[in-house]
Amino acid sequence: MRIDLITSLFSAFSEPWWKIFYDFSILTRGVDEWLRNLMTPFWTVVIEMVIIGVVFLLLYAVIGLFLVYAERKVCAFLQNRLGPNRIGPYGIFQTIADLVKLLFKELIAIKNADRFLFNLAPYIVIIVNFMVISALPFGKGLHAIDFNIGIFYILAVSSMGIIGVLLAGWSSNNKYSLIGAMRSGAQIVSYELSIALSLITIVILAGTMQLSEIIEAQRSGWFIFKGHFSALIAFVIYLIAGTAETNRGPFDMAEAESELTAGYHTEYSGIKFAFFYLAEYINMFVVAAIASTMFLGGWMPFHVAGWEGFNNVMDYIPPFVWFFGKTFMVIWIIMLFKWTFPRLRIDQLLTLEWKYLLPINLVNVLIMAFLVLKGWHF
Amino acid sequence: MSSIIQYFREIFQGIWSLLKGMRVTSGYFFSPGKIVTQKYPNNRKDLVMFERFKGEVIMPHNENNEHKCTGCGICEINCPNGTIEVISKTIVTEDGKKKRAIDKHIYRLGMCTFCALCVKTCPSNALAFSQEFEHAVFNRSLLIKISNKPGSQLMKGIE
Amino acid sequence: MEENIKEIVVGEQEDYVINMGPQHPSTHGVLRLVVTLKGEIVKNVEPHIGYIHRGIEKMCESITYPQIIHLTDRMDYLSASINNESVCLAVEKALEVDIPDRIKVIRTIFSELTRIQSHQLFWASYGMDMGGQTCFFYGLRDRERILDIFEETTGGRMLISYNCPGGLMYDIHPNFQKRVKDFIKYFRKVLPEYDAILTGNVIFTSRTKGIGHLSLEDAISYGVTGPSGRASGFSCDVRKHEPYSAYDRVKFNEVLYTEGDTFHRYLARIEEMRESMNIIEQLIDNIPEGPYAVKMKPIIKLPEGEYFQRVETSRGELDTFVISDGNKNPYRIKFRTPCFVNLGVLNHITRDFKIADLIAIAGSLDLVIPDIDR
Amino acid sequence: MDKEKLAEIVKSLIPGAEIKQGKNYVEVSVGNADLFSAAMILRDNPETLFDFLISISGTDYASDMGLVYHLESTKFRHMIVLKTRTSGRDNPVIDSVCGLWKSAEFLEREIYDLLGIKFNNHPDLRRLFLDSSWGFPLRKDYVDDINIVSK
Repeated sequence: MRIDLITSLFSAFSEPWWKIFYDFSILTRGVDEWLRNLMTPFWTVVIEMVIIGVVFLLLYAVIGLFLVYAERKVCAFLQNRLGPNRIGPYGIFQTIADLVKLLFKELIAIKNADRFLFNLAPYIVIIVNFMVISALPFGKGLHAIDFNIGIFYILAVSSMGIIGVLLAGWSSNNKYSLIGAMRSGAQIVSYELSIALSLITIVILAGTMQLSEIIEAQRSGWFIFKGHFSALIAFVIYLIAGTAETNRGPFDMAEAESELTAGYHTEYSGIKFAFFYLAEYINMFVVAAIASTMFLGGWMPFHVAGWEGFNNVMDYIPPFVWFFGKTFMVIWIIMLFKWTFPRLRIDQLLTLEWKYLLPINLVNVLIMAFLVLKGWHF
Repeated sequence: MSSIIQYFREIFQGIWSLLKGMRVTSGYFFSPGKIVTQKYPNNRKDLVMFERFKGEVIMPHNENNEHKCTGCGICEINCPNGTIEVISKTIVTEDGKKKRAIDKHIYRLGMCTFCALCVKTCPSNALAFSQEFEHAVFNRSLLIKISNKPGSQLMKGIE
Repeated sequence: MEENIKEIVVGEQEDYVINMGPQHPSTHGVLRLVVTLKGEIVKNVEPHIGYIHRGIEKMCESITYPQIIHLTDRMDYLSASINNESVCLAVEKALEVDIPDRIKVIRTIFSELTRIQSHQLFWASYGMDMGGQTCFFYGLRDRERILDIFEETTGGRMLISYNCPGGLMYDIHPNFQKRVKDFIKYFRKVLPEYDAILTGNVIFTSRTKGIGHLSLEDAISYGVTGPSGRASGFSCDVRKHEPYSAYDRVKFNEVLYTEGDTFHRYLARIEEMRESMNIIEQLIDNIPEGPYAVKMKPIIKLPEGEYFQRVETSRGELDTFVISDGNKNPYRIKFRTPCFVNLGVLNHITRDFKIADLIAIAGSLDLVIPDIDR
Repeated sequence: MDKEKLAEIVKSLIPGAEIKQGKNYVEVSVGNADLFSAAMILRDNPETLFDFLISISGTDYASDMGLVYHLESTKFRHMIVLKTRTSGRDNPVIDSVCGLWKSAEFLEREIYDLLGIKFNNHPDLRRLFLDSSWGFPLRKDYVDDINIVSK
C-alpha cells in the first residue's frame, strides 16, 4: 500500500525531476494531483495549506537568520573588522546562538504598560510580514498566491506593520518609545506614497498588477532597461523610500540609537524583541524582493535580445537563484546605505519626501505614461 | 528659473556626495586585506607586547632566587594610592651584624594606577614592569600579590 | 538628590520631560541631561553632573606634586598627556627650572599626538552620534596607531603619565621618530576619507549647518574655549597667545571660523588635526640631543605663592592654579577644565532646536565627562 | 600693554584696590563689597576690556575664604588676577558676577557646592556635583571617615 502511494506520487510527474528547478509548478501540480486522487478536495486544500504554512515558517526563520548574519558580516567588512567568527566556521551559527539566547531571556513585564497591547504589538508586526511574503514570486511556479492585484495587495498589507510599531511605542509607557513610534508613523505615512508611485510607474509599463505577468513581461529585458531613465529614477526613488519604509538607517528615526536609545522597542526583551528584530530584516527582504521583481526581472534570467547563445546559457541558471541573487544584491545596497550614511533628522526626512521625492515621482509617472502611450519603450 | 536649476543642482550634488562616501566604504568591503581585527585569545602565542608595556609591578629575581630590594620603603612613600606595602624584618648577617631586609613586599594590583613612580624612584632598581596583562580574576583577594618569592634573598653587593 | 528631583517635577503640565542619561548612548559617559520638550522641540536642557565626581582637587591636597600627575591623567582622559604637562609646567615655573630643548620638543610632539588622537575619537564618536556607525570604527582604527606609538615609548596607551616635574619619565624609544613619520604619512592619506564619509556628506551637512549657533560675544561670555570657541571666531588658542614648551618655535595657524555653528565646530577639529600634523612634521626631524629629565630634588617643595599655568588641551583651555604654602603638597590646586565651562553653554545653544539637534550640538562640544566632574 | 602700565591704569580706575606685581600677572585685591563694581569696571573700561573670565578659584584659608578671578582681555590679550576675601568663613557671602560673564554661573555653582560660598544675585544657586547630604569637601575642616582614608 505504502509503495503504491510513493510510486503514484512519482508517476504524477510527467517530466524529469531536475526540471522542477526551472519550473516549480511541475512539482506543485504533481503533488496536487496526487493528493486529489487520495482524498476529498477539502482535505487536499487543508493539507496543502498546512504544507505551505510550514514552508513559509521555515523560510521566514532561515531568511531572517541569514540576513542577520549577512548584515553583521557586511558591516564588519565595511569597517575593517572580521565580524562573527567564533561559533561555527566563519561564525555562521552566531545568529542561531543569538536566537537561543533571546529565547531563554526573561520576558520583562513592564509595570505601567498596557499589557494587552504591549503583547499584541510584536505579533501584528510578524503577521503582517507573513502576509506580505506569501505573495512574493520566489521562482517560476514558486508562488503561494498569485493575485491579479499582487502589487496592490503587497502595498496595502505592508503598510499595516506600522500599527504594530505604533502600538509598541504607545503601550510601553516610555517617553523614548512614544517619540520613536510617532516618528515612525509620520515616516511611513509619507513614504508609502513614494513607494506606491514608483511602483505605479512600473505598473504602467507592464500594464498589469499581477506579479507573475509583470515578470513574464520582462522576458525580453528587465524593466530597469526597458523603461529608459524613467524606470531608473523610479528604481532609485523606490530604493530610498523602501529603505525608509523598513525603518533602516539612514532613516532609522524610529530607533535612532543615539537619540532615543532603541526607540519603540526599548522596553521589549527576549523573544518579543526578537520578533521586532526579525520583522525588520524580513521587511528589508520584502522591499528588496519587490525591487528585484518590479525592476530587475524577478526570477527572469538576464536576456539580451538577439544573443541566442548567451540567452540559452543564462537560462541554465535556475530561476530561484536569479531571484535570490538579485534580491541579495539589492539588500547589499541597502546595507551599504545603512553603514555609510549618518541619520537624517525627522523634519529633513519629511522634506526629502514632500519636496524632492514626491514631485519628481509625479513627473516621472507622467513621463512613463507618455513613453508607454507613444510606444517608445523597448 | 534659477531656483529650478538650484533645485536640481542640490539633488545631484547631494547624490554625488553620498556616492563618494559609498565609494570609500564599498572600497573597504572589497579589500579584505585591510582588516585590522586581531583574534585575541587565539593569537596569544604570538602576541608580543612592547618592551616598556606597563603590565604589573614585579620584582625580578635571578636564577639563585635573589632580588635587589633592600626594603628601604621609598616605593611605598612614592605610591600615590597606597598600592605598595613593604613589611621588613631584621635579619642577622653572616658576620653577625643586624640588617634590615624585606619580609613581604605587598603589591595590590587592584589599586595600582600604573604611574610608574615606584619603578622610577627605586634606588636599587629592584622593581620592574612585566608584560603580563591578563589580570582578571574571580576573587578580589587574588589581586593582592607578594612580589618577593618565598625564600628569596637580597642580591650580593646591594646595600 | 532631593532638591534636584523637586526641580524636575516643577514645570508646566504639558511639558514633556525626558531624562537623557546617566546611561544614554550619546552622552558619552554619565552625563544626565534633563530635557524639556514640546513635541520634538527642545525647550530647556539642564545638565545634572557629578555622577563620577572623584574630588581630584581634594585628593591633590594630600599628595605630592609628582603624584598629582597621574591624577590629572584621569580628568580629560583623551588629552592625558597635555594635562600632565600643565601641572609639570606649573611646578617648573614655580621652581624656575630651566627645561632643556629636548624635553620641550618631545612634550610638544606628545601633546600634538594626543590632540590628534583625541580629535580622531571625536570624529569617530560624532559620526556615531549622527548615526553613521562606520565612522566609529575608522576613527578608532587610526587612533590605535597613535596609541601604539604611545605604548612603545611610555608603556601606557591612554593614561600615559609621561611627563613629570622636570622632564619626562623615560627617554623616547629609538623607533619613535620613524613610527611618528609613518603615522603622519598614513594619516594624511586617510584624512580625505574622513571628509568623503562625513564632512562632505549631504545628510551630515544639512544636519549640522546652521544648527546650534553660538555668537562670538556669547562664546567669550560663556568662556567657550578650544575648537568649539574658535569655530565662533573666538581666538583663544593658548599655544598662540601664551606659548609654552616648544610652541614658540613652530609655525602653525590658529583654526578660526566665524560661523559658530555645529558644522564649524566639527570642521575646526578636522582642520586642527592637519595643523597638528604640520607641527609634528616641523619638530620630529630635529629633536635636539640632551637629557630627558632635569635632576630634581627628591622631595619637591614649591615656594609659597600662587602659580597659574595655562595650556591648550584638545578641548580648550586647561588652567592649573596652584596655591602653595611651602609644603611638599599643594595647599589648594584648582583645575579650570575646558569641558566643565563648555557645558555651561549647552542650554543656551540648544534651545528651540530638535531633539536630534541636541545630540548633534552636545556632540560637537566634545564633552568628556570625567573632565566635567573631576 | 606691559604690566606696569596696566597696573597704573587699574590703579586709577579702582582707587581702593591693592595692586601687586605678581610673577606673571598683575594682581588686584579688592574688598568683598567692592568686588562686583571692580569687576564691572575692569570689564567695561575701554582701556582694560577684560571680557573673558577664565576661571574662579575659591580657597579656604583658615580664617576666611579667598576668591581668585583670572580675567583676560580678548582684544588686548592682557591678563589680570582679581582677588578678594570673604568676611569670615561661617557664612561667606559675595556678589555674583553672573551678570558680567555668563561662564560665572557654572563656576560659581561649583564653588558654592565645594566650598560653601554663597553668591548674591546668582540666578540658579544650587549644588552642582553633590547632593545636600554632603558638607563642603574643599574646606580644610571637612571630615569624611568613609571616603577619605589616610595612612
